Amino acid sequence: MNATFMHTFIRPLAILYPMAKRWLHRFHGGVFPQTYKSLSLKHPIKSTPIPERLILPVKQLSGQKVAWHVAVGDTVQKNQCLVRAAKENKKGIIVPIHAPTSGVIHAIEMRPLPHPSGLNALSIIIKPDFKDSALNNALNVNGEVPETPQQLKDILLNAGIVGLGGAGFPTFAKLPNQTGIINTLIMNGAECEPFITCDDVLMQTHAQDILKGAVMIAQILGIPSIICGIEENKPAAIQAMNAAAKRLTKKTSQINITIQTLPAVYPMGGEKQLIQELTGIEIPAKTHAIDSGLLVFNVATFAAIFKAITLGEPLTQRLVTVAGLGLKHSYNTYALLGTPFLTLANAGQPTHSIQDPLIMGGPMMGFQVADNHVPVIKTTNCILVQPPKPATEIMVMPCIRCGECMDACPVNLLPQQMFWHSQAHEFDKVEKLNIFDCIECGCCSYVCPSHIPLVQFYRHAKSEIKHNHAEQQAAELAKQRHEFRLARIEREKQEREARIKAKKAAVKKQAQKPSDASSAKSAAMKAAAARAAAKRATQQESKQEIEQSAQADEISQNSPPPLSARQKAIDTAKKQAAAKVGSKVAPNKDPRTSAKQAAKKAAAMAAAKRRAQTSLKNDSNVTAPKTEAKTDSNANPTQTTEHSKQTMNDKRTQAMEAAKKRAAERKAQQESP
Amino acid sequence: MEGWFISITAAILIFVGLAIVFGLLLGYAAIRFKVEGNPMAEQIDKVLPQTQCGQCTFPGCKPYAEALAKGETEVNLCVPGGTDTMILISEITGLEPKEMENTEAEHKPKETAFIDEDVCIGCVLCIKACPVDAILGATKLMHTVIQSECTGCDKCAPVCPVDCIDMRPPSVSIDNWQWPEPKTKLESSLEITLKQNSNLLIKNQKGEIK
Amino acid sequence: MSPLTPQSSPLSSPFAHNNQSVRQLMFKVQLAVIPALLVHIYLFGFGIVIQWVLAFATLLVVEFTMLKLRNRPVRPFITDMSAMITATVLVFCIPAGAPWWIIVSGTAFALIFGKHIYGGLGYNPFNPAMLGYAFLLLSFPVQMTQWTAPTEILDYAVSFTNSLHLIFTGNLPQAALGANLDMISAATPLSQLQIGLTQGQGVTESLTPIALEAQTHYQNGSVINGFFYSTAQFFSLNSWAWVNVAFLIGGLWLLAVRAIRWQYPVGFLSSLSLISFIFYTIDPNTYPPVDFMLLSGGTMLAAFFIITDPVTSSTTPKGRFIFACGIGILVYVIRTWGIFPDGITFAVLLMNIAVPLIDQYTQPRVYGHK
Amino acid sequence: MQEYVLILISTVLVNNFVLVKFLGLCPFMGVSKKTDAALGMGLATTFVLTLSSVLSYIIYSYLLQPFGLEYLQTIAFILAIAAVVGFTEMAVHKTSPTLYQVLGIYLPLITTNCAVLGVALLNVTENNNFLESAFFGFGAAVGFTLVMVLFASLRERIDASDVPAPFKGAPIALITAGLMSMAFMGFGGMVH
Repeated sequence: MNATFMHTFIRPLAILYPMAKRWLHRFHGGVFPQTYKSLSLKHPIKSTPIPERLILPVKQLSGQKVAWHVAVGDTVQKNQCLVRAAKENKKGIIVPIHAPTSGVIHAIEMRPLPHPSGLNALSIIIKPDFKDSALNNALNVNGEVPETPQQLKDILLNAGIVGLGGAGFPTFAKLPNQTGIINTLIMNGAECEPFITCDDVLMQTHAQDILKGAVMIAQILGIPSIICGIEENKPAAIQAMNAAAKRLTKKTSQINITIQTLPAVYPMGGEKQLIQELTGIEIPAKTHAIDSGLLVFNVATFAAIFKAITLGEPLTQRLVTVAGLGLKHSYNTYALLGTPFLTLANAGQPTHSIQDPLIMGGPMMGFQVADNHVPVIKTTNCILVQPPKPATEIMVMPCIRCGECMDACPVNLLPQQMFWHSQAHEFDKVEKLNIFDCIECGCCSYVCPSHIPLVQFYRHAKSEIKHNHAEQQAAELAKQRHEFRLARIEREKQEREARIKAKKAAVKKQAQKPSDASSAKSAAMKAAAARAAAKRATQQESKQEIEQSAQADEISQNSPPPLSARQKAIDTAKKQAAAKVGSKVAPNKDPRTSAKQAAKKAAAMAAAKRRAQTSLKNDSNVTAPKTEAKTDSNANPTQTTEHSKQTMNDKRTQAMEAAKKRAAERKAQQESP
Repeated sequence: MEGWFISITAAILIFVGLAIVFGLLLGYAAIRFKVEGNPMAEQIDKVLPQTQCGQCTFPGCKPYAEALAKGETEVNLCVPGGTDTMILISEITGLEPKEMENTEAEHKPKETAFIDEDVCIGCVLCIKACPVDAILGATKLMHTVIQSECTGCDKCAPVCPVDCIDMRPPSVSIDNWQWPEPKTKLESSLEITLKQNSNLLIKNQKGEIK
Repeated sequence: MSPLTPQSSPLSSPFAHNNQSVRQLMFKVQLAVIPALLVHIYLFGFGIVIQWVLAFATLLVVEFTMLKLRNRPVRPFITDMSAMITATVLVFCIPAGAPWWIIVSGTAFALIFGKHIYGGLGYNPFNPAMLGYAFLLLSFPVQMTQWTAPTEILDYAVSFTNSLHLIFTGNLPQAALGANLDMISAATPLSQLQIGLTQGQGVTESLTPIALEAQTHYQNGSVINGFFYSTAQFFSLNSWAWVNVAFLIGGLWLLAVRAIRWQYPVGFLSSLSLISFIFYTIDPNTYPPVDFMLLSGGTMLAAFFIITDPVTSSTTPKGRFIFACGIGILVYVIRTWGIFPDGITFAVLLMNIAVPLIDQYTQPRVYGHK
Repeated sequence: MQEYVLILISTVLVNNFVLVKFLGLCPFMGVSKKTDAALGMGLATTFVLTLSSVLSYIIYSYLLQPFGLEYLQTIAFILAIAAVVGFTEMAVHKTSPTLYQVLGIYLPLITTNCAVLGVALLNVTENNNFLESAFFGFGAAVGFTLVMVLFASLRERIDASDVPAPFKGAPIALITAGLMSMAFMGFGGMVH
């Protein structure tokens, strides 16, 4: 149906039936909260002084290392790189951090993060010198547009650019490696959260920069069309962007730039919702926009990209909206990263002294910070200052299944059912209702007549489901490891039995050949008699020699039970840790294990054969290596006993003695040939 | 006299006949639908927490599952699994659910073993005790626990001669932080009411009144 | 609860709300009943007001006691007005002149067994008002069919005091009308039809008295009567149909303010129309016409006020439609072949049973899923 | 043809064995905690009921009646039912071990499900012929399955409700069953 017809028809209808506005956009649901955007729009961009201290949290993911470029006490200049991901990280999704102003590294310590948990993170504290002396072209760019995607990605990584819309995913990691994969570049100018105007202001003032940044990316990645979606409640921004687009199109005719006006509805700024609105494409579940040939960035990200490519400036400041009903003077400002929230909030003439937690982000998706001194980070688009809560709060009523939340959900979930099962802790059912498609936009809670904190229920359910899955996997792993261990113990038992059997057989044999035994005994007992052994060795066939060398190998490789057990445990542990979950660790009937077992058995047989030629005492020593006394009494233990003793010794002194003795024996053996 | 006799004979014959027919049918079914192994043990093993802690007095989770499948033991012996596991077991086996004897162990957060590496003398006793081979180390060398593979069974701590192993809950970081379950205003107002009658009522986790 | 859950809980987003509440929603539903109430008073006398006051008093006592027993906060749950709707619907279902203990026991049963025993608001699987009505219908069938005749048929308006007397003593005062209960009671169109059909009459024949009522009355007197008369002539509406029309008006307003969803009335009325149209076309002498089906008994009350109860109906869009269609078909089946003249109660209860299953199999397609 | 349809409607809805005749309440309460289990139980019962209904008809009219042994019908029917249940149990154990686990003790208890014996005996009293017996048994079983599944899904919902402590579990289930039975009275008088 004709869009303009729809508009002319539905607009008047919306006066009678407000929810008719939902028919104006393509995605399901949505809500229309009061926006309060004029609060901060009526003032120009305010300049705020450099704060006393800047706090720069270093994002550390488990298992990722960072390389420090500075230490406490160092003097730094603006734009200087402070810390970046260490080279050895395979998944380098940590972007570098640059100094937002010149000064001294005051400390590197734990500070609270702007995160709902209020947890601490390692942070660099800079004491500014208020000179703000900057490194020019800190990124070493030549001002030219890079030619390959890889070059572009390098610049973006070095500039520390992340998505400035909210999620904060590193921009370079989002880009494809080849040209021609993306067919549409989408600029997200839909700022649907109430109160926030930073993107609006940026588009009004820097439309040219934003579009140039977009055109650069389009040129490098070979993207034929750029669409910019802006909501209809930002007429000034639409005008500025249209003007800039007209100017640019003259220069770059091969790229098609469209500025599209969108209906004002929350959450239009959600990536998937914006894509659906602009292109009609639904991103299939568990895939990303890039898999559908789309690339989406916030307008502020484009401006930052433009600065990085042309001026070599890293991301050290951003436009932040400081607004709220608790302020007399809401404003937008270029805030240095690391500026404490409270400093910015106090600059807006609060109506009351700020006691309640400030909110980072808008009222729909923001979160309360645990400490009002947390710093501005790259994803801080808004600091919301709300007046103190009234004493009487509305009580949470039970869910009456009215379905308002379902009608408001932009991804068409069943929030009421998800809540029902979350509340009853039936998390498997919650998962079946596709809870992981929930974007936590807050529409459901916004419309809930029972005032249920639905989003928090989903967040809890999500983490609980993840936790349960992890536990299941851990249990599975533990089961496999336990079974493997049991199999190993069983195998060792069998091996021991086999060895004992072999030995018994050997003893019998020796009993039948006493002369041989005595000669072997003498050979083993006396160093001098080694010559006799050598003589016998020469007499023996070459085959025997090979066998003996194999035996030596076996000894060095396959040490007796306890040590081998531990080594194997270590091996498997390492392997399993590497293979991690999912990869099926073969249980006891592993071909590798059985091969080893076979090898061991063969080796044991070989050992038995060999032992048949060595002394009886020596044999008995091998069978009962635990008895220290015997080891001591043994005049000439071979290397086999040496190993077994080593493993079985627990007491230091005994080990020392044994070592001494072994040294002596080795000497003797070396002498013998 | 005669009719009476015939009717008795007929009845006996008919029932013998029926019995033979049904007996043959069931006999055939027993051969045709013979089931190998005991799938129940497998199923029970799946719901057990696999800590291999041996608190059930069996050497591991699997032996306990097998014993349960044979109906040789009680359903309430799995301490780490707690009441939830007990209920699952009773549902699988069809045995009557029983109260857990050791209730204080329930809802105890999962802990993992830590070895104080300064104290460790390298005796390998804990390595031998570990049911899942999660401890690394060699004789007279310091040992360490592979955290991701420790089940928290607490078998290593008692055997340590120098008491260098203790069980610690996992540390909270941004990566594993969880949103808490919201406390609705209804529940909090309930709590106030309940506090007033606290000598009469006990409130459990979900806000039900016992 | 996992060990990673911190002790102090942060408040989650969103920090904004559209200021709607359960109470407002219920209040809107309550308001929408007023047209029907006024029409009912005008056409059937003040009996319904007395019944309503009785029901209200009962609900206050029952709600207070149950909430205290269940140890739940009393004020927010008594003022949420959900019990009021239950009571109001029940009042419209029972005869206006029924003895006082009918409405009292019905309301008490509805609230105790229909609602509080399942955990109160939001948890009850059965529509409480319909449970209460079914309980009354099965326990006191005689009293429940003593319908007051419309004022116009009687040519005599039962006064307020007479109604009071009737409700509390079960009879009219000696002074009025020779105190014959039968004189003021009459069969509703649906029971009229049922009686007629069982006596071997055709549909038109059975409904003649009702049609006459619509045609011949409202002649005398005031402007309102004139209005009723002219429209009644045009649409051939009887008194019972008038009440239904009033419910329809209130219901349309509810739809406009989004207090109820369109799937319920549309699904219910369309399925009921369709099935009655089919059977009427097959045999017009045995099966009543569509407009009769839609404007008799509690059809409009059900379409906009009973089946729209969100707690006990299906909650998915498709599910709501299926739920409503199911009720429409069951209503027709029970009205036509069952022993109860109006099948709405049982149709609603039967579909209530099926709600969890309907919900399970009518999940909408989630964004990004095929 | 019409009479078979009527038998089906009558046994499934109007004279539902569980909610109107109150037969087979043991599995109705016992296996209705989970919808899957209820469906499995319903299907197993459907199989047993249909088969035993036919089998008991055959035994009655070809073995007992000709020899005037009608007085032995109960014993003979129980014998037939037990055999069919035994057979079903083995078949389910082999073909669907999970269902076998889920049904647990209730599978052999189909033997003592009074609905099964009830159908066999009612066939005799109502003088049903072979096909009528089959339809009667099948309809009864479908009605049983239907209310089992509906009841189980309701119970799953009630389990997550804030039911007052004294009514948790079996009491509220029994009340719900009673109310369901009330709702089924709406079908009253349709088919005799």
